[in-house]
Amino acid sequence: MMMTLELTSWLSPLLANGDGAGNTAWMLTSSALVLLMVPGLALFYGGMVRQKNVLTTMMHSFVAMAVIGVQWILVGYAIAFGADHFGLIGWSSKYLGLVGISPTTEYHHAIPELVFVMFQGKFAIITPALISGAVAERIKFSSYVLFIILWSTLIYDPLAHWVWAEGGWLFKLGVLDFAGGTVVHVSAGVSAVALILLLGRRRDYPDGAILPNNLVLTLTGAGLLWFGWFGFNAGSAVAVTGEPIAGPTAGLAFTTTQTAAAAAALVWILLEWLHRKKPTSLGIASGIVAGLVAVTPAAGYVIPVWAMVIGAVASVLCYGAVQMKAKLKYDDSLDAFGVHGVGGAWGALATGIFCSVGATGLIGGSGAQFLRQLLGVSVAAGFAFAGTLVIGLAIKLTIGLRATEQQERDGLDITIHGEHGYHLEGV
Amino acid sequence: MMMTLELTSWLSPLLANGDGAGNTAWMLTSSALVLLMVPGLALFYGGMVRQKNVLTTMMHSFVAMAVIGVQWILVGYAIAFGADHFGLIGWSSKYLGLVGISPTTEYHHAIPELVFVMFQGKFAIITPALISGAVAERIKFSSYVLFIILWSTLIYDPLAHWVWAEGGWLFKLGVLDFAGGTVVHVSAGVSAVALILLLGRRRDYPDGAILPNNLVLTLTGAGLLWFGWFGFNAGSAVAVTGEPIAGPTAGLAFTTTQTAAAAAALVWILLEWLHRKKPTSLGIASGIVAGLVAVTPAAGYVIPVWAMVIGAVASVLCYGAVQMKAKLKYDDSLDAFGVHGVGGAWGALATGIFCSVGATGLIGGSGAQFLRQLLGVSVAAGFAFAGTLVIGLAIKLTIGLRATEQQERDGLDITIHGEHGYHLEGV
Amino acid sequence: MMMTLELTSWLSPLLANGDGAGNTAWMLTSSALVLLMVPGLALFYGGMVRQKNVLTTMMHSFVAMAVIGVQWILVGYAIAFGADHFGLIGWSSKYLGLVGISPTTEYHHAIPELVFVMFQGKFAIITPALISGAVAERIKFSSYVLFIILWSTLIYDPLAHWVWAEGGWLFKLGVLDFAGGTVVHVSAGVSAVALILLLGRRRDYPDGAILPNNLVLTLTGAGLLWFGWFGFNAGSAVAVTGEPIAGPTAGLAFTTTQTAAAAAALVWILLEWLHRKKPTSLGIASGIVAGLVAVTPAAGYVIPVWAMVIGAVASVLCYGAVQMKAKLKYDDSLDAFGVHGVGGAWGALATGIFCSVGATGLIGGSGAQFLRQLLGVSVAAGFAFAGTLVIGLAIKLTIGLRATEQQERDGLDITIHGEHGYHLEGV
Amino acid sequence: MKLVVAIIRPERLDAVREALESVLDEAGSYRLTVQKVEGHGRQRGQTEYFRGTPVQSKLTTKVQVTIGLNDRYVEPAITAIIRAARTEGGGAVGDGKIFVLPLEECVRIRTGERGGSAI
Amino acid sequence: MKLVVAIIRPERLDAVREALESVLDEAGSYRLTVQKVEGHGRQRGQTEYFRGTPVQSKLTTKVQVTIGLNDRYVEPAITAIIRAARTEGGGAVGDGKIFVLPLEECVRIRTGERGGSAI
Amino acid sequence: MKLVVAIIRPERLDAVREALESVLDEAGSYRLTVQKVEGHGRQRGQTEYFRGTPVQSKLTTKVQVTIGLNDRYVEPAITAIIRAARTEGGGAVGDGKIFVLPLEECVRIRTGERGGSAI
Ligand SMILES: Nc1ncnc2c1ncn2[C@@H]1O[C@H](COP(=O)(O)OP(=O)(O)O)[C@@H](O)[C@H]1O
Ligand SMILES: Nc1ncnc2c1ncn2[C@@H]1O[C@H](COP(=O)(O)OP(=O)(O)O)[C@@H](O)[C@H]1O
Ligand SMILES: Nc1ncnc2c1ncn2[C@@H]1O[C@H](COP(=O)(O)OP(=O)(O)O)[C@@H](O)[C@H]1O
Repeated sequence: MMMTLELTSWLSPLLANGDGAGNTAWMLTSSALVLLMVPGLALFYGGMVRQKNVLTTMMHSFVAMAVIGVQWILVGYAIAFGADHFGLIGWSSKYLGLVGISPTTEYHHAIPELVFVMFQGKFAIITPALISGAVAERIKFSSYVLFIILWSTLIYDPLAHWVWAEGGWLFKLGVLDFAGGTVVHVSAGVSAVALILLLGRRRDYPDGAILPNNLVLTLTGAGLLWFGWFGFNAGSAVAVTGEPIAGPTAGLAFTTTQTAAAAAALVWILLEWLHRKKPTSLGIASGIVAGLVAVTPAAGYVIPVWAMVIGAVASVLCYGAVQMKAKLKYDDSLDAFGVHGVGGAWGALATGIFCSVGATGLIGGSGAQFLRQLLGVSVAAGFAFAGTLVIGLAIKLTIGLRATEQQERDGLDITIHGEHGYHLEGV
Repeated sequence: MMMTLELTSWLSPLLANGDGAGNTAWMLTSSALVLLMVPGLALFYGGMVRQKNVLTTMMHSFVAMAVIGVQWILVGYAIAFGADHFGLIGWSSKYLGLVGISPTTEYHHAIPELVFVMFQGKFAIITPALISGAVAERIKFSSYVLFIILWSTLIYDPLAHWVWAEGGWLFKLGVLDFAGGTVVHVSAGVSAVALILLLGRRRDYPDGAILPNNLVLTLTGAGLLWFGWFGFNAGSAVAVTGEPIAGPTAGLAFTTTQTAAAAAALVWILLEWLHRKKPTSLGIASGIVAGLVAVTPAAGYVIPVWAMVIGAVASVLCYGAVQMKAKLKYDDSLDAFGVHGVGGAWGALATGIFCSVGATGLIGGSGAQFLRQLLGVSVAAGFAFAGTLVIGLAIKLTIGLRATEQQERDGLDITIHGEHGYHLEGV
Repeated sequence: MMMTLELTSWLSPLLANGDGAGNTAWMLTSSALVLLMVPGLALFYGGMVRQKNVLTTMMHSFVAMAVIGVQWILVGYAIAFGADHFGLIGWSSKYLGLVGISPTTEYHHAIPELVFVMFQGKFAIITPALISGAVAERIKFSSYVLFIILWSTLIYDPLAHWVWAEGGWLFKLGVLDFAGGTVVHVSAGVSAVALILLLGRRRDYPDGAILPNNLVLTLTGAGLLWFGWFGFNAGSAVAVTGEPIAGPTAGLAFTTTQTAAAAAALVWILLEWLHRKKPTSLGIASGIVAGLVAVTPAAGYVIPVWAMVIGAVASVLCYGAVQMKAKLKYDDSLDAFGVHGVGGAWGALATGIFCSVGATGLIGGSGAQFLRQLLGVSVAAGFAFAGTLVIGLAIKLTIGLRATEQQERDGLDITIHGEHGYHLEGV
Repeated sequence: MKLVVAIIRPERLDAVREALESVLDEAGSYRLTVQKVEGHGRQRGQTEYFRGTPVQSKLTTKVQVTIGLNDRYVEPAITAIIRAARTEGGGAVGDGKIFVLPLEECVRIRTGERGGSAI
Repeated sequence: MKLVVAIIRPERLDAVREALESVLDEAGSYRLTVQKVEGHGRQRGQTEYFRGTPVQSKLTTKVQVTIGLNDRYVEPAITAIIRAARTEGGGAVGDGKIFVLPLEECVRIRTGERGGSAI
Repeated sequence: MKLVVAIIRPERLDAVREALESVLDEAGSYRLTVQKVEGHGRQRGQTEYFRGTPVQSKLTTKVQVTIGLNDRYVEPAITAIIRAARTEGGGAVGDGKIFVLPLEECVRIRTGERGGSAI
């Protein structure tokens, strides 16, 4: 039963030289890699909470794959990448349920559009899941699910349009965000703060001895995140036209990703060593993530040594932010703001400082890009913060945001999900 | 020490346009992804059993990588994809040990044949491992190993020939199975039932409180399965000629895979919510797998919205089937039939309903494909069931199928393998 | 903000046919896969130690990603692949910090050079991490970090130059090492022995009952290693010029990798079955790794059936070597020598026996290649052993190599890193 | 001297500890040992779900608090434990039990002290 | 009142529980507490293998069953435990041990009841 | 007969076992039961770090050794435990405690033997 598709459109000018399959191969791989980041995040976060909440914490990531997975196909892509309206919002009804996209429809004459839909869809999935770290161990599961549906539709999708769609107003102003420093990390990190304001602290924070149930999971998650991030960043070369996707820009983004993560991991444990004489495994995992976050907006625009600096500074800033939390006693359970908010903002600004490939930053003697980046960060932060407050408040006043006192005490796993993470006793 | 290979055959007409490397890149990636599904399955299953059987359950998957890994090279590929004999069996002695396949031998003028051998070999590995879920916590390890060797050689390899080899009789009748709904999932699910009939229930089932030792593993496994399944399904575009492999069909299959998994995961936990008020992590993991199973035969033939429906319905059917088990009190330990048998059969039939790319289904107004699909499911189910009964009975009557009463009670890990999964006590 | 890069050099003769994107896609994927091996190794090793040392053991691998990740960019690549000096050492100051490599600089007219830098960099990361298995549960963390920086710079980078750089003296003599049998495994395995001599045994070895804390981790790690190894070996086709990288040689290397791993895993548990009547999960994991190690130097030079033999024999030799350890009572905690040293040496020699693709070995009637391989193994072993002794001694005499008696007794996790791997008690 | 062994709900441990502290903490004599146990009483175990099927373990997780006391502290300790461990609103099945055992000797390992002053 | 502490093979727990139920279950008085312990006796620990090398832990996993009883139930309980915990065919090393301790007081936390009726 | 219950540092378990062996191992009478407990005493728990913030658990991990003994072995056992469990240099907070309880009956499950010979 051989299938014969109409290939005319496929053999478009650029692809006639044969990069089509190579580009598509890399974008399929990248999309799969970004999907894997979600279980990676589940492990990263799941390992840090107490045993009684390990499953609900992991489900925060997994359920994003389910609900945003569906939302993106139904309306998300249409809002983010549909025809532009005033630079503010996208919408093409042919994108509803993707019914107007045939398998042979192309994106940028480079890959099937469906592959681009998938690649972008994984970003939409992981972003709200990042927020969950801030509200772990106390948010009600149903409220969380409702929250991410609204947040994705009302905050993420428009923001992605502004920054990444060709008609988006920030895009047109020249704000650079290679793979999501503002769209993904700043928005998630700042939204985390807004939610924390509405939710309050865990009953045992900061007095109780809250210790991670399984740091092996956290390390494993960090490893999967690093691995998947190569798809996240190097796959974002898809936005660069005029060269093969699996080409120079992807290679550069891959390199800066690796470099920043390594430098950040190293610096984080050095800081711990100086500060507490204990280089920790949670520290190396945190440094990895901080470095990856910070290089995300810059990945295709900076050279490897600057990426190293971006990663190193990211660890200093994020480590500092986390120490502030202990001082200010707000309860960002797993430091979604401290790592993603701070790291993402730094990375976005650093792009304006260090960029030299395809754009010129402060080190190249031009301040314009830096100002654009500042604008991008401010807009993303302001929009995400205000929007999250509104959505969060609406949920709080209707179905409530927080688990009951008893659920929190006995653990959300057994009380909300009817399960325990582990049954490891022989008895 | 440069190597110079004969490149003439490589630069065949289709590849002259340069898709060769791109296609091969994607197929290498896909093959690696499918291999990763096996450890993924080991984690998925391993997390669900009791602590005393976690290793033996994981080894059921790992040992399939070892023995079927060898069997496929020696004879499996020759039986499945060797020269056709009467539509019933393949055989080419040059495929024995792959000695007749040089590195430059091509498959479909698109990729090196060795890559195709590898891709298909991973399917052969994972299929018997799927069955192991049904017999977990009581089958004797040596019997299991013998069983999968025989089952693979006598059931899987011929079935793969019938459905996927160009001379196979089901292939020629036009039965569609994009990536293994009948060959992989129906055959495994139905064989599970046959084995259960021979094995009987676990001593503690259904009265004892059998609880999963580590649902974190199960979630992680589900994540790896989802990731790997992109290779499973989108790699199966290799069978579509006349376009690049890493092209439209792969993009479509990737999209439907994602979509079905997301929808199924969502529906499964909604069902649990309605039924028991507890959306569980095992539920989300199960829904993911049910959706992936169901979309497997349809992946390259249906559009994304229908894939969503296929996934959603799969969860309803599989969830229902699992509830039946509790009623009928047969002991399919980890629901190999409930998920793979039911989901695979539904997916194969759904292909006949919803297909519109490269074939026309019921929704396109033609019932012929649906009838072909019904034939495919029936044949696969009947053949696998009968064959498994025969093989299982032969083993039962010779070396026996079941672990001893004492091994089952004390755990197969320590009694058969001389190991414990965990030593987590400080003492 | 579209980026337009200079594409002239990219469209070089070979790539004009369009394999560029496909090659790059595969090399990006391979590089990511090799990076994933490091967390895989962390799990593989981490599962085998006692609970009190699980984190420090995993950190041995993770910290290699951090420090060698930085070192490779700064100087490592310049030493290994910089301009050759007398066949003994590489050095190009433009490679310092990679500043002289633009995103469009090509490697072998096939892929961006940055991608090659990344691919090779992952090899540099994992190699010292392999050694850590030998010194687990007793080495001081800071000494370990210092050790791997020195070892990588003084041993690994020169050795990689000798064997893999086009001017390297062993390369010019025709020593074959497809993906690192001598450079990676022999050097790591032999260095392990040298370090053990300096460190001595763990206080509880061999009398205490040292049992692995979590074999699920070890199995998972073995699975990730197998998966990642496809990048390690099939990505090494990058060194073969004159054909697409994602082409015949990659396909062959992929196949031999799979085949050897499967055969070795099978043989290892058969040996255990014969020897102890217990086929173990640690055994299947060990066999997988032994097979992968042994086929590494041979992957692109032998046909699949010989790869199967190489894997099978590797298990026999490694299993034997491990039994010797129990006799000789030296304390190679996790058998870095027994598996990597022995397996790597066997693989390198086996390449000289079985090679038939691009070179002729003993089975082809020519002994020359075997002698070259013998030379390669001897040089790598001698150089790594002597060099490690010197570096290790220098560290021992300055900051010391070993954790204190009390740290070792109470566990390195809590005493050095201030963490416990698990907090799984409800209390 | 007595050895008081209380089997309580895990979530009450902190409250019990505080209650004991308030009646005992004189001259640093507040010491206790805690362990996780599984109880089988009138209370049913928690219900978990396996793909929609309820699974109820026969045992419920409890915490056992052991505390060696001089005689005059026994009654205050019992009262404190009851106060802190009993479910609000008159107690509920599963609240637990206190056992008092005679203690013949007590030795402080650090100093070798014996008897009441070593407790 | 007595506190009966039985150290048994883990795999015998269910049988012991059933045996105790049959002799004790009057007026809902069947209650017990279970915990995992490591035993060191004449029995050797299980042999595990690490790449072909046998590793024998000195300790074997046991289960400790603790049950507070009124005096007249002590003998029936001991007999029941012996019956259920002993290996078929005359017992085997590792079957375990029963200790009987005097119990001075017993308090039901839920109600504050004391003594025999609180057990 | 007595039941000696010693709460010690986990890292001292091996030493205590050896010390007990040397005083008790006559006629195979060296048997004991070990379990992990959490201690709350004057000793503070270990400090762990969570991204630079110190977290101190209130409880410290201890090991409880339980051993049933005939009367004449009690004193040698206590001395042996003290010797092996005490921190070098005069003991340190956290070294632990030994409780001695009266034991009314002891039954060997394997044989049904009772009393001193069953210990
Ligand atoms: N007689 C007893 N012997 C041993 N343990 C007991 C006894 N009575 C109660 N327990 C322990 O206390 C826990 C709580 O008992 P609970 O069901 O509340 O008893 P009650 O109904 O008498 O209040 C039980 O799960 C068990 O662990
Ligand atoms: N005197 C004792 N003190 C403490 N525990 C004991 C004692 N005797 C036996 N045990 C416990 O009972 C378990 C089983 O003992 P076992 O070897 O069967 O004893 P016996 O040889 O006397 O039947 C031991 O592992 C230990 O946990
Ligand atoms: N009176 C007691 N009751 C119960 N447990 C005790 C008591 N005294 C000590 N312990 C146990 O012994 C452990 C060590 O106590 P430690 O702080 O060394 O006591 P001391 O200061 O009296 O030497 C404690 O953590 C606790 O588990």
